Amino acid sequence: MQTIFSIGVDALAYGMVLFVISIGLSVTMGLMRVVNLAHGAFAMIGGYIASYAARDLGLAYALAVLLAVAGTILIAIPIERFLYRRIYGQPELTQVLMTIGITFCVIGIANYVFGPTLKTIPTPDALREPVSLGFRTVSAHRLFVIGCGAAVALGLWYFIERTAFGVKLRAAVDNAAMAAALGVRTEIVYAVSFAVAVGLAAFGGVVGAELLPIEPYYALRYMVTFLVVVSVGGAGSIPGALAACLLLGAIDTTGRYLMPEFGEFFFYLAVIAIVWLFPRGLAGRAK
Amino acid sequence: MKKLAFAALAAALMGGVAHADTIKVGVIGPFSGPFALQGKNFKAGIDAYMALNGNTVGDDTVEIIYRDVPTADPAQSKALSQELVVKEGVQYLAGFYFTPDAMAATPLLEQANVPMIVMNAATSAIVTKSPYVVRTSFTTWQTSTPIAKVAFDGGAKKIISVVSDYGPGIDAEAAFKAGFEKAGGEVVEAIRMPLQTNDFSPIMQRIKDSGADGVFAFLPSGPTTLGFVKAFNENGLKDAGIKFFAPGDLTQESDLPALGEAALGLTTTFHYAVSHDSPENKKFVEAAGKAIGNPAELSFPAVGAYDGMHVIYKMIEATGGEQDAAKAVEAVKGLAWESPRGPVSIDPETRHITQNIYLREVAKAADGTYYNKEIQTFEKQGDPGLEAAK
Amino acid sequence: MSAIFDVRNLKKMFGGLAVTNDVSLAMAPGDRVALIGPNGAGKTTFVNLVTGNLLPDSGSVTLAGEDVTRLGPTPRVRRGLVRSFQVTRLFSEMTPEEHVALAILQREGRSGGMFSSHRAMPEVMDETHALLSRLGIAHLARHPVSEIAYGQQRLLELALALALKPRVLLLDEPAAGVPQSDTARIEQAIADLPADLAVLMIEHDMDLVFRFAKRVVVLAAGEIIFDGSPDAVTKDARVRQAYLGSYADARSVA
Amino acid sequence: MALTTNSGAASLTGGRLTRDAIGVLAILAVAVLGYFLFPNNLALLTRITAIALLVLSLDLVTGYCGVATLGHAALFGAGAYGAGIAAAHFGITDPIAMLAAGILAGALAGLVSGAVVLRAHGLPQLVLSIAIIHLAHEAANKASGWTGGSDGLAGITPDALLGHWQFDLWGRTAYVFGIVLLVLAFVILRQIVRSPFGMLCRGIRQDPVRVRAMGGSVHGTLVKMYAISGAVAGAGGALNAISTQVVGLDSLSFTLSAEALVMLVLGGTGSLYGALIGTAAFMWFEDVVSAANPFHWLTIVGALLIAVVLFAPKGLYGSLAAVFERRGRKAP
Repeated sequence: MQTIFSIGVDALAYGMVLFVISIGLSVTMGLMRVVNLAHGAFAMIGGYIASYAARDLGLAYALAVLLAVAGTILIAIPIERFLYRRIYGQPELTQVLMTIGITFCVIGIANYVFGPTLKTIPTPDALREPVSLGFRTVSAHRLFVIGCGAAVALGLWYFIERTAFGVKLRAAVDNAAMAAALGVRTEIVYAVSFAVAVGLAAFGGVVGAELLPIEPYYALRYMVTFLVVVSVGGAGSIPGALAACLLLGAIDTTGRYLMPEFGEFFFYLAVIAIVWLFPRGLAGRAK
Repeated sequence: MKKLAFAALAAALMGGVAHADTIKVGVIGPFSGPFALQGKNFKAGIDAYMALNGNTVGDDTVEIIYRDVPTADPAQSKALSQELVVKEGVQYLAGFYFTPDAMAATPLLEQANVPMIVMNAATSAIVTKSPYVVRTSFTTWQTSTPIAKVAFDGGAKKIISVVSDYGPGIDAEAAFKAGFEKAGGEVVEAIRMPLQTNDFSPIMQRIKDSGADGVFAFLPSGPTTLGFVKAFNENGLKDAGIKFFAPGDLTQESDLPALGEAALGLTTTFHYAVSHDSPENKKFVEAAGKAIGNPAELSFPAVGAYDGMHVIYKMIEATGGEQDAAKAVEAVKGLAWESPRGPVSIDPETRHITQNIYLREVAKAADGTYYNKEIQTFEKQGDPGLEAAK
Repeated sequence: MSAIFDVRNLKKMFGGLAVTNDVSLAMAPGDRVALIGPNGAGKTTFVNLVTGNLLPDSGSVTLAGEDVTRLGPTPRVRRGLVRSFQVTRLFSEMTPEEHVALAILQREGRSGGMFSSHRAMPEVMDETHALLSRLGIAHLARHPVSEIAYGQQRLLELALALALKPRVLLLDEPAAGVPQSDTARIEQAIADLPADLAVLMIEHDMDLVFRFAKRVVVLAAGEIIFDGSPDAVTKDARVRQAYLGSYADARSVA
Repeated sequence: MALTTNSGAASLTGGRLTRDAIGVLAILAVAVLGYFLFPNNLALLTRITAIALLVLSLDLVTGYCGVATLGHAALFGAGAYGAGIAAAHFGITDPIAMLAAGILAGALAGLVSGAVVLRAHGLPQLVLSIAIIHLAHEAANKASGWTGGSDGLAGITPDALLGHWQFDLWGRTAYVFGIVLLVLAFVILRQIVRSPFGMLCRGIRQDPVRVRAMGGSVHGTLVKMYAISGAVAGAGGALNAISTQVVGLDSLSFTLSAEALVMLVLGGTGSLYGALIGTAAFMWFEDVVSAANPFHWLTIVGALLIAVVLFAPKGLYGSLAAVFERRGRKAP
């Protein structure tokens, strides 16, 4: 029994880490219809900035997180302006080619600037303490990530469903021409959404760095995982992404506990089963 | 048409031999991609050796040609080896970070009349694939066997083994099990986990539930080791007094800054620590550190490459620059020298390096950096893996 | 004459709402029937049920004596039940010639051939070009569809349907979206359809309906409220009610 | 009327045949040129040939049928392991027999992955293909008794080709073998893509609903195409196994799948020439850049991909063809 609880906690924590890092991709893919394979690259940029700020400049963790998000968005602005704007509405394969190209470049540059070694982001002592849950201990950082995941989910849901901007965004997504005719400046809507997505990527990259450490190949190494959870959830759906992350997190964690030697099989067989049952993702909208 | 091609080819080949005053060495390694750091270490080791010993042997100038195989890709490795031999006319093939890459090139050696100097790939069987293979690195068996004795002597009687599910991991599991059971201990459980594992918490839960009083772990050096060691601490295994044993891949020097305090006190056995205290090593670390740019990135592949160059220089010396693989390999059988890692020799029978294996503990230096502190030496270790395979 | 196409008591519910309620409709070879009805009457659902894109909750669809109720769209097509689309659905990168040839080969079960080419099959090419000439678009045979005018694309849709040699043809607003100048061509093509073919046309344009149909069926709120001659339809009280109830302007049926 | 169309058709058929002949001649010319320009680099050229077969095969499902996949290396790897296992475990060392084993294994893998991948569309489809390639990779890693696991499958020693030509260090036999294979595949595929079946596939890519309304079977056709694609990829895998005499897990990797897709999009989808040009351009570029600067070539390759999207959005061949077409139209 204790073991089941224990695995449950691990599963929840892992699922939330996946959620925090992937949700930004759900925004770009679901709402902006861009297959953004460079999502991991932005998460990695966030991680590097936070690492530099916290470790080399000695700034506080919270400040480093803020800097990472702001810095990544700043870096992303010209990339959006000059590159992404060219691929909105283009065929998926073109988007794949472009974003893989961007990913390669970011990896090469990161390798050149920061070197190939792992970079850590020192966390404050409070997050490093193990916390006792009665039946086991879990690191405070894990609880922090779970909290972050919940906060991001709620905040994003509010942003998209309840704010004026969210209305414009959904209108622009459903029918860009119509939205433009109604006076919505779709270019700005897209730019802001992109910034939000990139900011979320950076945030996820930083708070998830304990599990997915920052190094130049981060951008490619975890890309598939991000892509999978977002698609399984149904791109563009926050509840869907959350459900997919928790479900896949649980399957992955349980699989690795019960039969670690077949760990990969569990995860991907689950993916096939889910897509088989829900060909448009867990929360996929009917056409 | 065919004849013409032959002629062109022959001319090209002859050209390579006739101008023997430049001897080319082809080095295959991961110079880009996720393992670029290890390739960088190859280059640093080679550069260091040539900086300290000059780039000439007798009248001959040694030239290194690098070829990139970013991840294990035997077909690409073979194609590039072939290109190095046929097009560049290299007299020596060297490098090889991954076992499959080395294995793929071995069938070429005899026909090409080229010796292969393996500077890293650590599966025992490589040297058996061709009589022209010499290895100056280590094998997983070689570095994993002594830790079994350390574990048993340290009081651990029940051990759970946790390895990454691929060739080297399985080697490590077998080596440890053999060593530990011979010493009288019991491996209560052997877990193989996928290479792509991000969250090690469930594994830690397994370790906890197994009731073992120690864990033996093998993971390839790189980002996953960080997650593993952190999970070990965070899940309270360290505090519960579970002992941790591993070969030194897990605490390679270039990962230590990231591992930081989490790794403090971890005991590993390995053939080389950058901190090794000897005049040879001081010289080596200084030169290799300069070559690599950032000395913190220096790690074990550099010393494999450094000693590999030593072997190649000896081979060139023995053959007088002529292309004669058999003679070259013969010349280094039994060769002994003082390497930065300590005294080493080439076993005349296996052509694998006999060396000291050190027990080390991750410690904090006065300047706040972390290093592998050598605390015990197992002298003149051969490769038990070849014995086991027999 | 026995019915080639027989729909009996067809029923489909969407969440408690009967979108198609007990609809029966039989057609004999050579019939020219128009199906009309105000917006939301359930015409699209009816077409989807008949063509096999939707499964009915109850009722049956019989084609030449064979019950096809449970068959998917493809087997129905192969049995001679062919439809055209309200909005043109064509392969934008292919030419009319390729379209029609593909349809002919499909009809003959030869579309899986891998080591032949339709251009090397004289009989297929002849039939293709005969069909394209009949519809007056032979001169466009080798232009990509994306480059030809919408009216001509509608003609090509007809050609495709004909190439399948249907026994029952469902025409879903064949003249929709076509500029005035081209409608005559399309009407002509419809008038020239093979005499033994049973044609069911779903249409809004009442002029076209009156010129084409020998029989008019009116669908409203999922039920057939009228089935009779074109002359009688405008006088029917229920029809007037159905249309006037939803349209202020009665001229559309007048 | 009928007469004139017939003769028109005949001359057009003739025209297409000539165009195919030109294609074959172009491949042969490049091959011969490669042989003489890089006589010492035949191993690389053979590898390009094998990958070209993979990219051609990917073009069949992605370019002609519109199926998005990032798991196509599963078919290539199946061919490689099929040929390799036949040689290493069953003593089938005749290169032609090994090739047949590879083609068969590839076609089977094509059937299986086709059946799975075609279940969904768009992004979920992409994810299914990713799942397949990872499962295949893991399975091969697990079955190390058969596949050699992560150490690679060694001990593949093909006999001399037709009992005459040895697969030797210089790789001439392998190269010629590969080019013959490529030309054969090209000719067969040219025929298939313009056959009624190929037309049906193109139709499915453009509008599956229309195909169904014509009585065409969408799923069945695509699965068939997947099997053909598997046979072609399997031939590429077998060529790789025969020429390098080793098969590694990388041949079943996501990386190889993604690279193949990049090469295809680079060259231009939906055209066999695009697939060939994309492969040759990418691999040549990668070889040159990584030899010139193995430490930072990734940045340059990334920049190339971005440049292609910006300046040649239809891919190298597609954009080139578009330019010529425009010129051709301007001329009377």
